[in-house]
This record gives sequence, structure tokens and C-alpha cells, in this order.
Amino acid sequence: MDFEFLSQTFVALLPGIPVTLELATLSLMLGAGLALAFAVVRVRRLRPLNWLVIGYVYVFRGTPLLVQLFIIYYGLAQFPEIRSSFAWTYLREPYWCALLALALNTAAYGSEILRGALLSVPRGQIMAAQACGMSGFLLFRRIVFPIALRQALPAYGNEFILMIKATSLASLVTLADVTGIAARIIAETYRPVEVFVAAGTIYLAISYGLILLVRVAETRLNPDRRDPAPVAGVGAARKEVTP
Amino acid sequence: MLESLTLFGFGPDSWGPAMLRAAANTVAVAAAGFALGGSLGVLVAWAKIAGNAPVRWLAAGYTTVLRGIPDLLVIYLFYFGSGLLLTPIAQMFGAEGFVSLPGFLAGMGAIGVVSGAYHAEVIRGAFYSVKTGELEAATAIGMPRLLKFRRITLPLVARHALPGLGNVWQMVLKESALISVTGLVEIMRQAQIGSSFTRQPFTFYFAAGVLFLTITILSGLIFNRLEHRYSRGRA
Amino acid sequence: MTPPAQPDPALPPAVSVRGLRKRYGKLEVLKGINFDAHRGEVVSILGSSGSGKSTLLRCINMLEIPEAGTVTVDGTEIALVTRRDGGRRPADPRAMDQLRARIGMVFQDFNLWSHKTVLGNVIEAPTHVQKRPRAECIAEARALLDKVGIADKADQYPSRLSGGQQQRAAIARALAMNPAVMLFDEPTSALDPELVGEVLRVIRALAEEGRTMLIVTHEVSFARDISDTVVFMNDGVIEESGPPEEVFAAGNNTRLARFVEG
Amino acid sequence: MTPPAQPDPALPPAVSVRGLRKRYGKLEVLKGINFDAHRGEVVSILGSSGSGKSTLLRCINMLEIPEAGTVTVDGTEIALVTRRDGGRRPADPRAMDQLRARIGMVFQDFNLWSHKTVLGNVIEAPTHVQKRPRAECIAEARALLDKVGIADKADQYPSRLSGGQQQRAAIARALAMNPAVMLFDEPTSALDPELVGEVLRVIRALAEEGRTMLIVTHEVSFARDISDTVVFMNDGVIEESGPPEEVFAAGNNTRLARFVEG
Amino acid sequence: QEKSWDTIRIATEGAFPPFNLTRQDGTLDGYDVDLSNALCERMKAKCTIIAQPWDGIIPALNAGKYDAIVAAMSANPERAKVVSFTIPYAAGGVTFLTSKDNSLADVPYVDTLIRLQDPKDADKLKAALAELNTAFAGKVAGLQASTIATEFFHKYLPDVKIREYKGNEAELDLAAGRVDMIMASLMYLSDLVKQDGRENLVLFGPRFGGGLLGQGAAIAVRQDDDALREKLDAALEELKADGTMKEISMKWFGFDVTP
Ligand SMILES: Nc1ncnc2c1ncn2[C@@H]1O[C@H](COP(=O)(O)OP(=O)(O)OP(=O)(O)O)[C@@H](O)[C@H]1O
Ligand SMILES: Nc1ncnc2c1ncn2[C@@H]1O[C@H](COP(=O)(O)OP(=O)(O)OP(=O)(O)O)[C@@H](O)[C@H]1O
Ligand SMILES: [Mg+2]
Ligand SMILES: [Mg+2]
Repeated sequence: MDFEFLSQTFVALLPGIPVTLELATLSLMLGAGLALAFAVVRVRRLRPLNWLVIGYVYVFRGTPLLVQLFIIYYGLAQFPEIRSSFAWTYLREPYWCALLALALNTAAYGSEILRGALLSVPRGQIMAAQACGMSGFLLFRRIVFPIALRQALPAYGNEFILMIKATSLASLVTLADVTGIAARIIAETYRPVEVFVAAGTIYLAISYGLILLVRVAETRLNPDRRDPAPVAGVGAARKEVTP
Repeated sequence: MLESLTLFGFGPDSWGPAMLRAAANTVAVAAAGFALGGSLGVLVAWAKIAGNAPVRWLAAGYTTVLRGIPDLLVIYLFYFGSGLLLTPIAQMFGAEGFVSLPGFLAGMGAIGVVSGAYHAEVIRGAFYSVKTGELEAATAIGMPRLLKFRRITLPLVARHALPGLGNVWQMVLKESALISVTGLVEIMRQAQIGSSFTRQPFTFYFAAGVLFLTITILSGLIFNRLEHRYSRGRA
Repeated sequence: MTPPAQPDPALPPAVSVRGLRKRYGKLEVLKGINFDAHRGEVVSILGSSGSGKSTLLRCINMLEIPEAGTVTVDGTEIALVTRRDGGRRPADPRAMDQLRARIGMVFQDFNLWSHKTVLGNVIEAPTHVQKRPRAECIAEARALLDKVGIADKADQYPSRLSGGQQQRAAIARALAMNPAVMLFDEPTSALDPELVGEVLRVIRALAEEGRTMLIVTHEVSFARDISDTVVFMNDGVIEESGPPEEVFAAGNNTRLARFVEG
Repeated sequence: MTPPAQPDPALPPAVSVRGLRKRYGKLEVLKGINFDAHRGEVVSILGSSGSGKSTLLRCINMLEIPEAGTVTVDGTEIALVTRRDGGRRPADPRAMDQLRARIGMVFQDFNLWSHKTVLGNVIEAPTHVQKRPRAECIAEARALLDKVGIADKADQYPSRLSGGQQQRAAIARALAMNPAVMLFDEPTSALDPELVGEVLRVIRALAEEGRTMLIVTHEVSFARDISDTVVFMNDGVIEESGPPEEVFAAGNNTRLARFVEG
Repeated sequence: QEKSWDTIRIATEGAFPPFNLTRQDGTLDGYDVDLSNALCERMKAKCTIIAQPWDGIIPALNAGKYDAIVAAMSANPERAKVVSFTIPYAAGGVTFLTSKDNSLADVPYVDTLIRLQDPKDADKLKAALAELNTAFAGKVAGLQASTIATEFFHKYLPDVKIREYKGNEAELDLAAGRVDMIMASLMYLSDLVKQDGRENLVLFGPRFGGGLLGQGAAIAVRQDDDALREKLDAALEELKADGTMKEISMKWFGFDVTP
């Protein structure tokens, strides 16, 4: 491996990092908000919204992000009505299209993760809260959500990292994020493996930071799992509330 | 509309059969990769939960690196890198020229090791939401490790893991699109071929979306059944 | 032993249950339950396993919605409305919450919140439902934990507690809301005789403060010691009820006699 | 009441515990426990909440690995080896499993498998650990469920059972393995007096068959009725042990007296 | 040991008509494919032609997945650093495309090739670039990544805003008005404007070739496979000389692309 080329490439890729980070952060924040709302709609079966959300989740989980991006970016542009509307000021720009597609996509995945987590909250723990006079948002905020979050976190951690990588698709609509720059360097040098190693290092560093954050959050949310030393066998590694 | 009917119908000039063949390739490579990743994921999750320090450290390294780097890099390494590894071995056995993994196997391997990292995280999370007591009861009754794993741990973990595994399957299905660099004609590659032939990219990518959606809806039905099956007895 | 403060029958009953019915699928668990508990009265509910005792308690604060019948707490009937699908639901959720906040409940299987420490469990409702100052709640909670003998476990998570410790934490949590009515589902099942005596003292003190208590228990001697009224449930109906001396008088009812003898 | 079959002291003890120590973090729960249980002997373990009774039972079948001390079952010592990190683990996992299969355990919190019906819970180990024919196991399981009085709940999932029903299902599950030694952690806590009497009869019958039984219980009268030996634990050590008549003789030990009085 | 090259594995993209394309039934076709077959016949070699997506086409060659690339690949200096090229087999240069309602449509199409590093064309090049630089002010170009067109813009028109696409999606953005022009090979573009529904597209500006644009399309082989390259060169010369190349060219382009 040619280390000089590797380090040159690495430096050339650096300007892409802010674009990647910004796209990931914004889309994750937007997406998580939507995901929570959708998950609540699903768990509480708020009709007719429930059906809409089911359809939405199916479509956005069921098709490649690339196709979604294509449809939002190229598809909408086919309609003269859209091109002459106010929305075109945003849809015209690859940046906003990419952000929109990413946020809608992660919202669909996130809502499924959160739904599963919400459903896994033990009924007894909810009943105990109701018996204290909690209900509605208070019950959700103080009991249901914290317990669900503990369950959701590993899966949502996956989703964070997937989104960091998913931002690389933005290069397909011409944005110069890390992957976009990498693709250009590959086109100029025909040395994909070296360039991907350099780009991979950057993505890995970002993901690793994120994994550390998620791990900190996990231990903070599960103080009872901070066992001093797990003992013998799979079962003994932790304790849970007895039923 | 009418135009896309002739494009994707079943006449001699239609792209329907080609798209369907590509869809079959997508499903095959995704399913094979998913199965490989699932087995890896179980092992790695187990290592993370019950392994000693070096094993846990290794497992953490694996999940961190494979989730962190772009999937395309892994695919490149499998497809282009396999030659570097296999050629000398093959030449030792008297083979001539280059030897490397065929596109399908390279794709399956790449998808497998990447999705293994995600599988592991999902399974680990699910394991922690199983009540310890139920596992202890199995130990106390004298079940050997493997039996306990198969009869008690797995079904209980499956209950919590299934929604997450559903997500991983969706991810794998779409990741198969990247496998096209190996020359495997899956849905997205076929869409690209068709769109360059007819010069109608939008129509083809839209059709690809519809195909993916169909596959997910069908596989969603399977996952729903499994979820239903494993949620028996849930409070 | 001093008898607990006398309940006052002039006031409306603290809890009044009329014609309560509840079924799970084909299984009719409660088949028309009627009873009153007056202010400051201690009512023990006895009955064989599976006779519907826990279900009755859960219906009283509407954690399970009964198919038929009414529950009146402190003179206010808990209004239920029929949904389109035939089920029922509380008419006014807010009023329902306010009522529940005045009914403390200790569950048979404790149901401590696994994401909070013992102290966190105890102060949760006072700080967030009653919205009282945190420092005050903590002080009170520590006093309560001391009373039930687990002050040293205040900062532990429930999964680290022994069975009896969990049960006491659950009792402290219910008491922290200072409720007018307490529902106890086998509050002493995991406790040793010494602690049972302790809980008995606590319950008696609460009764003297005028609190109404419904206690599901299997311990006949405990019921005899503590109750103003004993209710014996069998197969979804109340078969016997009255002051303990009367109810436990031998030969009164063969089913009950057999139950008490063991 | 007929006394149970006399244990035979000529044979090696069925369970023998020596110098057992266990700590959780800073908390030393067991501080050196020694005792023997002979074949067919019924040993009741009493002690206040948090005194380490459940921990002791869990150490006997190595669900928790003690830091020090040995457990010998039927003359075979459970071999532990020290790991590099200082903890210990069973030397031969296979032998450990075989041993555990001969020790039945009823947990304080039941721990029924939530993904299996009651019947499924009971036949699981006989069919898969002992590998006996399924039909035979089912017939036996139904008989056992009948014996503990929940035959009608055979096809229910545990989450649908009342507390006492869950406890009985757990007892049936442990009995289905036909174990030589039974460990019961408060087997009657969720049961009504009638059922307590029933369980007492079952335990006595098992003792007559020569099975050894260790029973953690809070019910002094139950312990008095059923045991050959009573062990009183306090603060991690055995403070008193012997035949019930002796141990419960008044004035013997103030701590125990206070405990029994409540 | 020396390879005799009686079997050769050839890769093409299969998605760049009319040079190479994939039919509905999966068969490969196009100018490159016909040419490859003719070459192999001439070399008396057994050939297999496989499709390989453009992204990985050079790395896969160097990884030994196949021995030669016949995929309308321009033999430019950058690529020549990692592969070696035969003599060119098609030359047309690159040019521009816009839509009729764009002001660029007023720039005339100049049907003569300007050779980038040819001293004879230096003045023409200077004048053309000056003209283009004014015309392109405020305009955006849509280019396919990994093509010589991108390199051309970087070097000769660095101030013009460009967007890079993975495939041929730049056409879609031209239709949507997000970009004002496309630059690509003349042979590709002239085929494109003949398609149904593309009546509002026009070619404009001069045609460029040579220099970093390369001498035209050539066959790429691994750098150490000199024997193969020489064999292919010889066969190409023969096809050029006996008119076979012209024949294939007429079939696919309607004009002669033989250099
Ligand atoms: N969710 C449910 N679905 C179906 N059946 C249920 C459910 N909950 C309770 N039951 C059944 O209703 C009956 C009454 O249950 P309940 O818990 O009220 O009994 P209990 O009197 O409290 O018994 P125990 O003393 O054993 O706790 C039992 O037969 C039980 O199996
Ligand atoms: N996993 C754990 N981590 C930390 N402390 C624990 C853990 N398990 C038990 N303990 C502590 O060990 C002590 C003994 O617990 P154990 O469950 O053996 O008590 P017990 O005698 O069975 O009490 P009870 O009668 O209430 O069931 C208790 O103080 C408990 O808080
Ligand atoms: Mg109950
Ligand atoms: Mg205990």
C-alpha cells in the first residue's frame, strides 16, 4: 500500500466531513422526532393516522434509499407544477432533497424500533404507574419512555451508524460529502481500495465516536447492569426485576 | 402509464422478465448473506455477553469496524481482495492465472460479515430484555448449554429480536444493490442497464422501487407470522 | 392489642362496590361482587388461589375495566362509558387519575420500576403526580424506607433486592402518596414473621389515621388480628363477610372452615 | 400427624455444605455456612428477609458461584476451578448439568418460561433433558398438575395465571424431573391456607419416598409441622439448627424468639 | 511462464449504448461487442465477454477478473498510469449538449475536432475556450463522474460550476433545469439526440480531443500483459485496414468512427 497516496487522499477528504456530519445530525434529529410520533400513533392505534403510518413505513423501509432519493430528486422535478411552485426553491437544491430523503427514511426505521421497544415495556410496570395516578404524557415521559429507551438503544445505535453511512448516497445527487470527494478521487486515480480505506477510516472514526456515545448512554440508562463481574454462564451476566 | 406497460409486460421487447430475474438474484444473495450474518451475529452477540475480556474485546472490535466502514469497501475487499488471497493458494495447487471468489459468493460474504455486526447488536439488545429468572430456571433444571440455548434462550430472545432483525433484513436486501460492482445483475444494476438502453432512468428506478417494495411486503408477511408465533404467552 | 379506630358508618362508605363482573375470555372471574368499606375500616379479603382476589383489587382502581357494576370511592362513582366496540372505558381520564392518586396499591408481584432506584421508585409519584418539592419528598421517602427497614437499600436497583426487600419497597412506594384508600395484594407473602408483625403495626397505625384498607391475604391469623371486616371469596362471589370473630366462628361455612384449617 | 421416614445417617449426607461464602460487591451475604442434610431429611431454612436464604439455595446448585466453600451432593463434591480473573467456575459443565438435573428447584419468583404453556413448562425438561417419550411425560405432567390443583390451566400461558397458580405450576415443573433433592424457595408464599396444607402433604409424601428437601419458608408453623431439622439463618451465618422441638423451645435464642413471635 | 493468450476474458460496461448495451434477455451487444468478436476471430482466440459496472471496471481488471476492457474507454494519460492501452479504435472527441430553451443553444455546434495538445490547434483552442468561458458564466455543467469530461472541466474550465453524477442521470437534471449542459463523447450524444422524446436537445460548441481527453477509445489491458496488448494492436490494425471496423461503425453509429 502506498502510504503517501493514502495520506494525501485522507487530507483531500477532510473537507467532506462537515457535510457528512451536518447531513447526518440534521436528518437524525428530524427523523427521530418523526419516528417517535409515528411509533406512538402505531402503538396507540390512532385511526386513521395508524393506516397512513403503516403505509409510510412499508414504503420507506421497503425501497432502497437510493430509489427514494431518485424519486424525490428527479421524480418530483418531472412535474412542471412543482418546478414552478414555492417548494422548488428547496427541492431544486440537492442538499435539501438529500436531507428530506434521509430524514424520511430514518423516521420509518426508527418508528419500528421505538414501536417494538414501547410494546416490550412490562404491563405490570405501567399498571403500577397508573395506580399512582399517572396517565397520558406523564406516564409516557416518566415510566414508559425511559424503559422503552433502554430496550431501543442498541437498535437505535445501529440506526445512527447506518445513517452516517447513508449520507454517502448524497454524493449521487452531486453533493461533495466524504464519499462524493472519494468518488472523484477514484475517478481520477483508479485506486478505489486505497481511497476507500482512507474514507473508511473517516467513517469509522465518526461511527466509533457515536458508538462510544451510545455506550455511555447505555450504561447511564442501565445502572443495574453495571455488575462488577459477570459470573458463570450466559444467564448470570445480569439481573432483571423479578416478576 | 401505457408506456411502462409495454416496457415491463411480457412481450419480446419487454424488460419484465429481466427485472424479475434480477429480483431473484437480489433475494438469493440477500437471503444467503442474511443467513450467514445471522449465524455470525449469534456467535458475536454471545461473545459480547458471555465471553472473557479478550473475546469481548475482539467482538466489540468486529461490530465497531464493520458497522463503521462503508459497505462498499467491504465488498471491494471481498471481490478484489479475494484474488490477492486466493491466487497464491490456487497456484500452489497448480492452477494458472488468477483465482478469486465469484460475484455471488463475494457478495454473500460481504453482506454476511457486514450484517453480522448488526445482527449481533440486535440480538444482544434482545437478550438483555429477557428475564434472567427464566434462563436461570433452565440452568437449575440441568439443561446443558446448547439445549438451554435452543429451547429457552433462543425463543425468548427471538421474541424481542424479531422487529430488529426485520430491520436488518430490510437493510441487507437493499445493500445487495452494492453487490452490482461484482457484476452480479441484481435489481438496481438491471435498472441501470435498462435505463441506459431505453434512456428512461426514472421509469426504471421507479420499477426497481416497486420490486423492492413487493419483496419487502412478502417478507414482511413472513416476519409478521414469526413475530406472532414467538409472542405467544407474552403478558 | 388495642382495636383499631372505629369506622364511622354515618359518612358515605370509602369504597363501595356494586354488581362487579369481570371475565377473561370464557372464564368469568368475578360474578357480581357487592361490598362496602367504611372510612378507616380494615377489610381483609380471603379466598383460595384463583378465586379472583387480585382481579377484584385491580377492578377497584380500574386497572382492569369490569364488564358490569360500579365502584364508588368516597361518594364519587367512577363513571364508565361504553365504547363502540362494546368495551367500557373511564368517562373522564383526568378524574380517574386524580382518584387513583388517592388509592395506593401494592401489587402481588411488586412491579417496581426497574429503571429507578428504590428511592427513585418511592419519590416518583409524590414529585411528579402530586408535584411536591423534591427535597421534602426525599426526606419523607427516607423516613418511610426506614420504617419498612430497608433504608440501607435506598440507592439500590430493584433487581438487587431480595424478595422481602422488594415487597417492602413496594409498600413504601404506595404509602408515599399518602393515600386515603390502600389496596394491598398479599403484602406479607414474602416477609418473615418478624416483618409481618412490623407491617401489621404499620397497617394498624394507618387505620388509626383514618385510612381505609383492603388487604388480600392468605394468613388467617394476620387477617384476624388486623381486620374490622373479613370477606371470604370463592369462585368469583363473596361467600361470607363480617367481623372476624363471627366469620371465623367454627362450623359457619364448610368451605371457609376447610380453607382456614388448611 | 405421622413423622416422615427417618433419615439414615449411615449413608453419606445427600447435601453437605462447608464453609460457604458469597458476596455481592461489598456486601457479604453468606459468611461461612456449614450444614448437612441426610437422605430423606426435610430441612427448613428460616431467617429474616435479606439474611441470605435465597442466595444459599442458589449456591447449592451453583446458580451463583460461591467465593469459598464446597457443596457435596450425594457424596460427590461439586468441583470448582479458579479462573484466571480470580472468580470460580464449575470444573466440568456436563457433570454440573447432570447434577442439577437431580436437584429440583422452585424459585421464589417462580420463573416460569413465558413462551410455553403450563404443560409445556412441565414437560420441557423430562422430554429434552431426560429424553423420555413425550406421551409418557404428558401423562405424568397432567397427573402432577392435577395433584397441585391446576389441571384446568394446563394450556394457559403463565402470564394468564394468578400468583398461586404460577407457584403451583413451578412446583409441578420441579417435581416432573423426579429429583432426588428438592430446593424450595418459599413454596407457599402465594398460597392460601388450604393449599399450604396441600403442599405440606405433597412434601411429606416426597420425603417418605426418600427425597431430601431444603425448604426456605417464613411460616413457622409450616416449618414445625414438616421438618426434621430447622435451620435459622441470621446475617449470613447459621445461628441455630436442630430438630424443631429444640430450636423452637422458648428462650433458646433471643433473635430467633423475636423472629418467631413477630 | 509466457501466456499464449488463446483464451481471453473481455469486460464491457453493458450500459453505454450504442458502444455497449445489454438486451432484455441479458445478452451483450453494441459496437464494442461486435468489435471484440471480430478481434477474437482474427486472433484465433476463444473469448468470453462479461459485463462489469463502470465503477469497478479498472480495479477488476487489475484484480485479474478478466484480461481486457473494451468499453468505449478513452485512452487518457491518467488511466494510462494504471493500465496500458492499445491503439485507439474509435475517435470522435467530446462535445456539449443543452436544451433548446437554454441560452447556450445559441452557441453554434462546430463540427471540427480541436486537438488539445496539438500546436496546430493552439490558437483555435484559445479562442474556443474564451468563447466558452463567457457563455458558461453562471451556468452549471452536469458530468458523469470518472469520465474524461470531468477532467476537461477541471483543467480548462475550472471556474464553471459542475455537478458529478454516477450514471447518466445528468440528462434528467438537464430536463429538470438543474444543470444547463452536459459534456460527453460525441458518439454517445449524437445517438442520444436521435432518441424519441429528446427533440428539444441540441449539440453545441466545439468538439475536443487529444491531450488529457486521449486519442479516442482504446482497449485496456494490465500493464504487464505486453504480449496481449501487442496481439490486440496487430489485430486492430488488420480490422482497420480491411474495412471491418468501418463496417461495424456504420452499423452502430451511422458514420465512421475509425481513427
Ligand atoms: N389476563 C388474564 N387472562 C386470562 N385469565 C386470567 C388473566 N388474569 C387472571 N386470569 C384468571 O382469573 C382467575 C383469577 O385470577 P386472580 O389473579 O384474580 O386470582 P387470585 O384470587 O388473586 O389468586 P392468587 O391468590 O393465586 O393470587 C385465575 O383463574 C386466573 O387464571
Ligand atoms: N444480584 C445482587 N446484587 C447485589 N446484592 C444482592 C443481589 N442479590 C441479592 N443481594 C442482596 O443479598 C442479600 C440476601 O439476599 P437473598 O435474596 O438471599 O435474601 P433472602 O434471605 O432470600 O430474603 P427474602 O426472605 O427477602 O427473600 C440481600 O440484602 C440482597 O439485597
Ligand atoms: Mg392474586
Ligand atoms: Mg429470598
